[in-house]
Amino acid sequence: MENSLLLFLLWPFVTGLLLFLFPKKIPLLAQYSSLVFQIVWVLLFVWAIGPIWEELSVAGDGGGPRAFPVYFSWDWIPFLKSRFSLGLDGLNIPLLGLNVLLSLCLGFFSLNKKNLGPGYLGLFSILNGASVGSLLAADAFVFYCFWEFMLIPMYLLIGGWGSKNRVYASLKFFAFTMAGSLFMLAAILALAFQFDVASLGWHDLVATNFEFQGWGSVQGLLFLGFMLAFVVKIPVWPFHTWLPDAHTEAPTGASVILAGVLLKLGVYGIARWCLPLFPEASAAAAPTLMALGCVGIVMGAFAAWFQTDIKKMIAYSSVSHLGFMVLGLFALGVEALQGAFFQNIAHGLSTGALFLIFGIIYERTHSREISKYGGFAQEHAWLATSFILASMASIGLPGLPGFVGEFLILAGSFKTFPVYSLVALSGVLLGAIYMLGMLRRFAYGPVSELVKSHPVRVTWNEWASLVPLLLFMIYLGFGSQAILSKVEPAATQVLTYFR
Amino acid sequence: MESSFFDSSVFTLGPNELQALFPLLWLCVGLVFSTLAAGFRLGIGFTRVLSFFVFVPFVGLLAIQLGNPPVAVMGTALEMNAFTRLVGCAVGILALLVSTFVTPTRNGVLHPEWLAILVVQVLGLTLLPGARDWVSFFVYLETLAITGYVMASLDTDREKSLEAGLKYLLTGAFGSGFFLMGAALFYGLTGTLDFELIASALKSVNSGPEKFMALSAAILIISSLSFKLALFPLHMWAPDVYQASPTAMAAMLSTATKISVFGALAGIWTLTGFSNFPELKQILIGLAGLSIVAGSLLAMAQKSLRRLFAYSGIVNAGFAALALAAGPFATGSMFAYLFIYSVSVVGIFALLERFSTQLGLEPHGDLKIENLPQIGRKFQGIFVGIFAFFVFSIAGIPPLPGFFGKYLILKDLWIGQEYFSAGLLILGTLLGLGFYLKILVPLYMNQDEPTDEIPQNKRVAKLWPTALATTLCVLAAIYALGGLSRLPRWVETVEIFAR
Amino acid sequence: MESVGSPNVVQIVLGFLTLVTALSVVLSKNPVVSAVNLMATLFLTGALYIGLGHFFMGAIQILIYAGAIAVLFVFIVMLLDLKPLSLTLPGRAVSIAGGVFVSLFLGLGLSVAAFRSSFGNQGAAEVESLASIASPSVISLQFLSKYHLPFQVAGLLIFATVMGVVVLGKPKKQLDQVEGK
Amino acid sequence: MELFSGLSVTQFHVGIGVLLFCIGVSGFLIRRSGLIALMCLELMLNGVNLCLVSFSNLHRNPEGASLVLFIVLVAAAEAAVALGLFVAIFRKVGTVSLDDLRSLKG
Amino acid sequence: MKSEALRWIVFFPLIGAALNGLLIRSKNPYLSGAIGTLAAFASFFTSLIIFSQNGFSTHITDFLFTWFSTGNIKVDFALEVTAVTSVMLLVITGIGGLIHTYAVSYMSHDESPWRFFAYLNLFLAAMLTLVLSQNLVGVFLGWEGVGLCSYLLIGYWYKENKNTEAGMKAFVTNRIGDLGFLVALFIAIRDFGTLNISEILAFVSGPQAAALGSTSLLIFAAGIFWASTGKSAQIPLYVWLPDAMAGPTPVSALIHAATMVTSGVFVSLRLWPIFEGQAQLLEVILVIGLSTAWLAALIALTQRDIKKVLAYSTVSQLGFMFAALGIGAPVAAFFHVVTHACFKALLFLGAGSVIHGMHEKQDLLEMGGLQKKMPLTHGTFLVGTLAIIGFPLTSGFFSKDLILEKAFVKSPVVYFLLLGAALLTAFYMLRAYSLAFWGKPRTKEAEHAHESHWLMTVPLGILALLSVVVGFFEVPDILGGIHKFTEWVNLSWIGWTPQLGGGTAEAHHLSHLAEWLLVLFTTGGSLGIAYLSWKKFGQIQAKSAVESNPGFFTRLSENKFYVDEIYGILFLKPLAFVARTGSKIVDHSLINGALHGIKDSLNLSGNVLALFHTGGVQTYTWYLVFVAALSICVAIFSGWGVL
Repeated sequence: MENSLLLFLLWPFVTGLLLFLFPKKIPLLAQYSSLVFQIVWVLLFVWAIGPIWEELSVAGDGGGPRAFPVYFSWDWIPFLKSRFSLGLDGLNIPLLGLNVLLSLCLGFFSLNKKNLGPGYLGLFSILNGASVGSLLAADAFVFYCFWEFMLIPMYLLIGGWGSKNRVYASLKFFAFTMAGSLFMLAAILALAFQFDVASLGWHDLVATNFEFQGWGSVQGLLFLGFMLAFVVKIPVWPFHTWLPDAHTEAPTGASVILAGVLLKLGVYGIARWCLPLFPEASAAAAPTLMALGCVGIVMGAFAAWFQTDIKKMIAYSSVSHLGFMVLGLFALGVEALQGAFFQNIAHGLSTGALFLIFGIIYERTHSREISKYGGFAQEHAWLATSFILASMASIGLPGLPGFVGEFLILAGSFKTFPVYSLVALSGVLLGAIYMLGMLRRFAYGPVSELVKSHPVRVTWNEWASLVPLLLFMIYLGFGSQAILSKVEPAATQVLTYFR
Repeated sequence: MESSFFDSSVFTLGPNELQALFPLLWLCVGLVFSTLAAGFRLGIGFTRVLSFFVFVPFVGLLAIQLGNPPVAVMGTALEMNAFTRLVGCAVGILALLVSTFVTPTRNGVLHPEWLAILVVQVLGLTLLPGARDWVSFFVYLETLAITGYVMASLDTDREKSLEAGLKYLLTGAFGSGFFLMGAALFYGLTGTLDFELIASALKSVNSGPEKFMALSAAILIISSLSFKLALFPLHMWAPDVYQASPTAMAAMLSTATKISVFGALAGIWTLTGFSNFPELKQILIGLAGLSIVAGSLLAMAQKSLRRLFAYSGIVNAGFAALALAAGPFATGSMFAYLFIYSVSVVGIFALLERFSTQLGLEPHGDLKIENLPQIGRKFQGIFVGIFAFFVFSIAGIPPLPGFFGKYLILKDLWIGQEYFSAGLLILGTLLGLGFYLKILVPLYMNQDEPTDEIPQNKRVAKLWPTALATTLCVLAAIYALGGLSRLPRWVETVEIFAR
Repeated sequence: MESVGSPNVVQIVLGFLTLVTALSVVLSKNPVVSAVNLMATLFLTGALYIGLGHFFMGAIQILIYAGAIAVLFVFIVMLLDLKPLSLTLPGRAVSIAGGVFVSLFLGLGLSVAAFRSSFGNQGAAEVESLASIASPSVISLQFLSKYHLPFQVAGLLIFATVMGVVVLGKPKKQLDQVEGK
Repeated sequence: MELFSGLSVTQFHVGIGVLLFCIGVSGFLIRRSGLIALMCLELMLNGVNLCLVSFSNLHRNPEGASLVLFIVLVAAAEAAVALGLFVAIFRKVGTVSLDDLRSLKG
Repeated sequence: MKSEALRWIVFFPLIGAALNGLLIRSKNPYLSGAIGTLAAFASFFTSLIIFSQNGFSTHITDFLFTWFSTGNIKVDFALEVTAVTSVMLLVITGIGGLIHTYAVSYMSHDESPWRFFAYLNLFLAAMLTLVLSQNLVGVFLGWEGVGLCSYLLIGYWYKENKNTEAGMKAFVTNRIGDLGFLVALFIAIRDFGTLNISEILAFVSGPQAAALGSTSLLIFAAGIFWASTGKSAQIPLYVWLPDAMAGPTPVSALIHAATMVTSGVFVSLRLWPIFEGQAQLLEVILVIGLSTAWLAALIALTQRDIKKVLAYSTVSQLGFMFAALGIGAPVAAFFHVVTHACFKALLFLGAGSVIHGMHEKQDLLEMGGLQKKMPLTHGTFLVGTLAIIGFPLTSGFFSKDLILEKAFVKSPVVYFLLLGAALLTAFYMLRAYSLAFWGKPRTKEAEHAHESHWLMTVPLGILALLSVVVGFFEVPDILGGIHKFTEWVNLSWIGWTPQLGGGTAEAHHLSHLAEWLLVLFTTGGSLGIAYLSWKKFGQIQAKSAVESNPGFFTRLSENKFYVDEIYGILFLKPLAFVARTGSKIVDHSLINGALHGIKDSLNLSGNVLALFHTGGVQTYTWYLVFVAALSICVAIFSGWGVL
């Protein structure tokens, strides 16, 4: 268990560095090796979680909730009160799975692409390592290290392989996220050196009681410090403006990982760190954050409605959808929390698929203007069908996973904060408006000049990258219980801190 | 002293003292050889090898003595304690790194005297933190300063190098004048030039004209040393000097001087009782804050890379000054930070030299940001990656070495309850993104522009020194990172020094 | 000579002459005049040292400073054949005003610090005779004991300086001849 | 002379030293010629020396005098390097006016 | 009682959809059509078997798997058949099968018949899920699923923007309604603690419901009703249905006439015990049903597109059904659902046949005199027309009469209002019929019209037969008194007391004489109006005869009372304006503007600071003096209290 987990974490770093050394002249070599590495990584993932897979849906000792089990621990910098410890539970395993799946798909996607050389693949692999690291971390300092480190490969991926306005977008991404996380750094520092905590390990922190009497008090400030990092990453309105730019300019792979993994880390971070550590503050902040989530849902949808750029529209739809997750997190009920985590996976799959499909098209047409498209369904029926399927999943059509997530979130938050839930409902409607509006202009209608002049031949590897996502999407539409049952003990555990 | 090696009525030199002096004596031996090399006008390759011969044993000798108890050599002239030795090691390592990529000037000419001058400078740098009276302090300070003036203007073929040397000299000498006035005032106030005696005399100075005189003296000394450290607004010579001096020399001047002078200032702060006056601390924090903010802003406005890194150095000096102001307990962090920073900067300068060589610019040329796209296009490979490694490290992204340095300082500021300083540091890190990322943009983000072939086979032979230096810098940085586990010991040794 | 009590007439006159010559270093257009005035200042300072009873220091001052360094200045001024540069130019008014202003400011601060302090009343002066500190033997013994290490280092410093000056002063042609490849 | 009767010998000499220092500073700041700036530097050091000597006299302590000697030594070394630089620069640029040596800025 | 056969009712069409849509994708319309039709009929026969084996005495259930379950939300994927459901099943699969058959020929010239049949089968699967599901989330799954299929099928000919716009309008309008459904679901989760329909009904009748207060129940029922106004095209959300005629005609017949649009009535019926208790809500439903019936009928009077006439007729008839619900006569409403399904499907298919014969021309004014060219179509269309206007002994006669009778019992005012709508129906239906089949051919297409393929006419015949026969399941007492249908449907609510909804259980009966009078009055009025209409429109020879000088009312009616435009001005445009400018102002101007402001001011201040860096040594040193002097003076003077 220890070894497999550590190996699973280190593998992408090692292979990433290895990939840098591959010859630039023969991208194919790097691409295929990268694919092999990814496949091995998937196997490592299975190996790592296999032993505990069955236990996940079981509640903890004595029928109680299941605390975050730590499977690897190394006393790396004791004087910073930090242990390099990694844990696995229902909260992070689904996200890890999503990460592994997406990166495998992108491994296929990258094949035979001339411009995706060893540099790209290496950075990609390292990005995977960092995101997996922050998911696994059971120590605040370790978490922060991975969390921040993620920025570097992502920055370089957006900036190095993005489209025209990439420099602006990558800088904005980096500055925004780093500005947020520096507050978390301060909070971690305060945790370590201002309070009598044994270590920065999750269990020690959770066992510590921070006094809460308003926002100027200890717990309030610590909570705000952590939250700022997470709300920027999620991103919660009004910290969201980096996302449309980053998504728009990023290369396909980076967009997919950004939507599928990075944004989810914000949600995960809140559930893992903010809620259990600072329950009183979380409860006090819940109405505000839910309100922000609602504003995000509505404003994101509003903005998506009138975008002329397809990727930007999808990005704004992410803003809207992530508003749902914030709503779910702070409804502080097990249904809503479960919903938020399920929506994580669902949104990762659907938006990932959207970006992937559009990436395939964009590679041929080099245009993101909706107005230049039209009648794509006639040009490539399969791809258009996949696009429609992913869009439908995105707007929460029952039978596809987005519905289960949104439904649980809304139903759960309706129990505690009916008004917010009702406001958020408008997102369901607006989602249909902007998504279908885009589909109508993109896939239907007469075939446009652009589509006519750029025939799309989808290669086998692109299908290989897309089909697993679609299959998972369809499977999860009805097989939601497979994930929900694993998440439930962990989600319940988070809520035990709210007395 | 029963078994003194050299005994006379005038001074004594016990075996401990001799042993403590041994590394320095070795430097003198090295000076002899390097003078001979200069005299015989031996080529650059020979002097490089010679530099290894000089500095490697020097560092080694200091390193094996690290754990030895402190030795006062000849009374107050020099205290060889762990911190002095640490600084010596650091400076020696930097000198070694720098000598590996010393490059001939435009006409293939290099004054072979550089090694001799460098050796004398290392001597001064090593001695400075060990001085325990103003006389020795002044002599050591001038030793490193005057050799610095010569080093800055070593490229006598270029007007800019001479101009830089002259500016350095005039400003430096002017600063020395201030320093001396301060020392004189102390002398007048206390009747002694020994730190310890001054401190005990100052203990009774709490109010009245004496206090003002002590304050004035201290302010003169601090401002002149801040001048050496290039804190805003006393920084202005630094960008000029770092821009126009020979690359390797600029690397040495911008790093080693900081380590040594900061170490010395930390000593003065406690040993001469500066810490009795909270006003001085405020002045230092004020200067540090100005350096951080204004340095960042100025760095954003730069076009020349070396100027940019000079301003980055000003910002980083500000960070170190914050640690200094926090109190002696932060000295260890300050040292660790400065060392990691220095190694990274030397690596960056080596890479700049390499890049300008590859682009066919003149040696020691001033690489502009607008030249970088060509580098990115042509040489995107391991060295560009290492460049990014250094830049991100200085920017303070975990888990790169620079982050840990910064984190240590932050930690100490926090423990010392210097929240304002901690805020400044965080702000500075954020502002730093504004220019660090700007450097990477042209390197990584200009892929689609057409490439023009640059004949590089001719120059390959000359690239190995920078490659070697870079590699060594990476190793040193990673060693510093790996040496984190030893940091408590470093801190401990520094605390002995501070006592 | 008394070191405690008021300054005598000679000291006052010498002091003022020092200041006047120093001012004329700053204010004269012609660098040669400045250099000569500098020499005078250094000489007068030496006289002040002597007036304080520091004969050895006075001698060193006059011999080395006034005699060697200042002459070096005159020599260089002549060598470079510098033209007189007028002090005031329209564009420099601000910098001159700024320079004078901060100097006055600094002078004010330093003088206040110096004059308000009571170091004139410390008792050490009565205890030891002046000879015990001002004699060449005392000073040179310090160089051999307490300040031996700085003294040695200063030697290395001079050595490095010499090398540096050699490097700087070497004309380009000669360089090319020696090492040009 | 009554003006100075309130001052001790030390105070007077220290005063002269401080004033010399400040004259040097102002000269350094306002003169254009690099050589004269260098001379002003010597003035500053001279002012410091005067202070040190009078303090040494006051405290009956030889350390100040030792420092003066070191200062003289270092001033000489600095002057030597500076003059060497001036010669080199003059050979290249034809001037030692500090106003003309402004190619590095920003 | 459990039966695994139940799932196959859903699976057959699903398999058909998968075969057509994913695996075979045959361009041969007969192959694709055969798969689709077989799947539909397989479902039909499975339904029949279940119907015949079990009757309706018990609820048949089939548990498949747990869909999702957490906290107190537990959603199984489980099916359940009650009496209402089984009738609905037969309607859906039976009529669906016929329409599939019809479509084989109708779509034979299409480019991708496989896609059409895949969608159609998918629709069937969704619709069957809707009616079969044991819990409300499953119902919602079907609810949205049919919405999706409707969207896909309306926009089936997606090359034309008009069609896809209509599809999108349908989907979005339905989503507005669905929000109500979701709210109802949330209420059920929060207050009832279950989503299972039987459990909800049990809960509502139990003691906890009383403790809960009536608000929850009201909101729940209102939510469901709001959703129904969307799906079943009532005011205010009916606007999508006429546009939905952009889809192929079989789609209009199946989805937008026979099945999907009645699902609102169906769901209300399944949850009837809850509705029953909400008197105010029933009033609202009645008002809305009545107004819809009138408004749609008024608009239908002047429409020129044959499908539009039928579409508005559908809306109007749906209004009848909701009015019946509002009166408190669910069985009457449901009976009308069934009969309407038959004759409206017939009418649409007939219209499709006409359009087919007319080479895709839909304008009534361009037709004329088709009775000779298309005798079979004409005959069946006539049957459908008679059924819808309530010609004695057709199904429409019985079902409409049942509703009117209940209305009269409730209040004569309601009766007369409904009667008015029925008279309008007679007028516009005869107008359409006469314009299409009587008079002289007014265009070339009409002259060259031809009868359709037998695959189209056979279903027409069967439907015509059904349109007549179905009515006899529920015959008023005065005509013999058959109450089979009421008995069946009432079985759905066994265990629910008080027994309700049935036509026989009313508190006070009308006397036979009154009933006779009512029937005669209603029928006579309808037939009279129908005759007038036929006289007016039956002899029109040229297009221009109708087109000349429309009056105020005609113009209003032709333009659908400008409802779309009013909605646009009232809702859509303000919302779009807020969305567009709001997002622009907030995201672009405020947030990004502030960020760019910060960035620019940083850069600017950097450049300004650089100006201080003049390159002169004196400047550099000046700052040293300045800092030292300032610090010293500040330290000293502040220490002395001067500063």
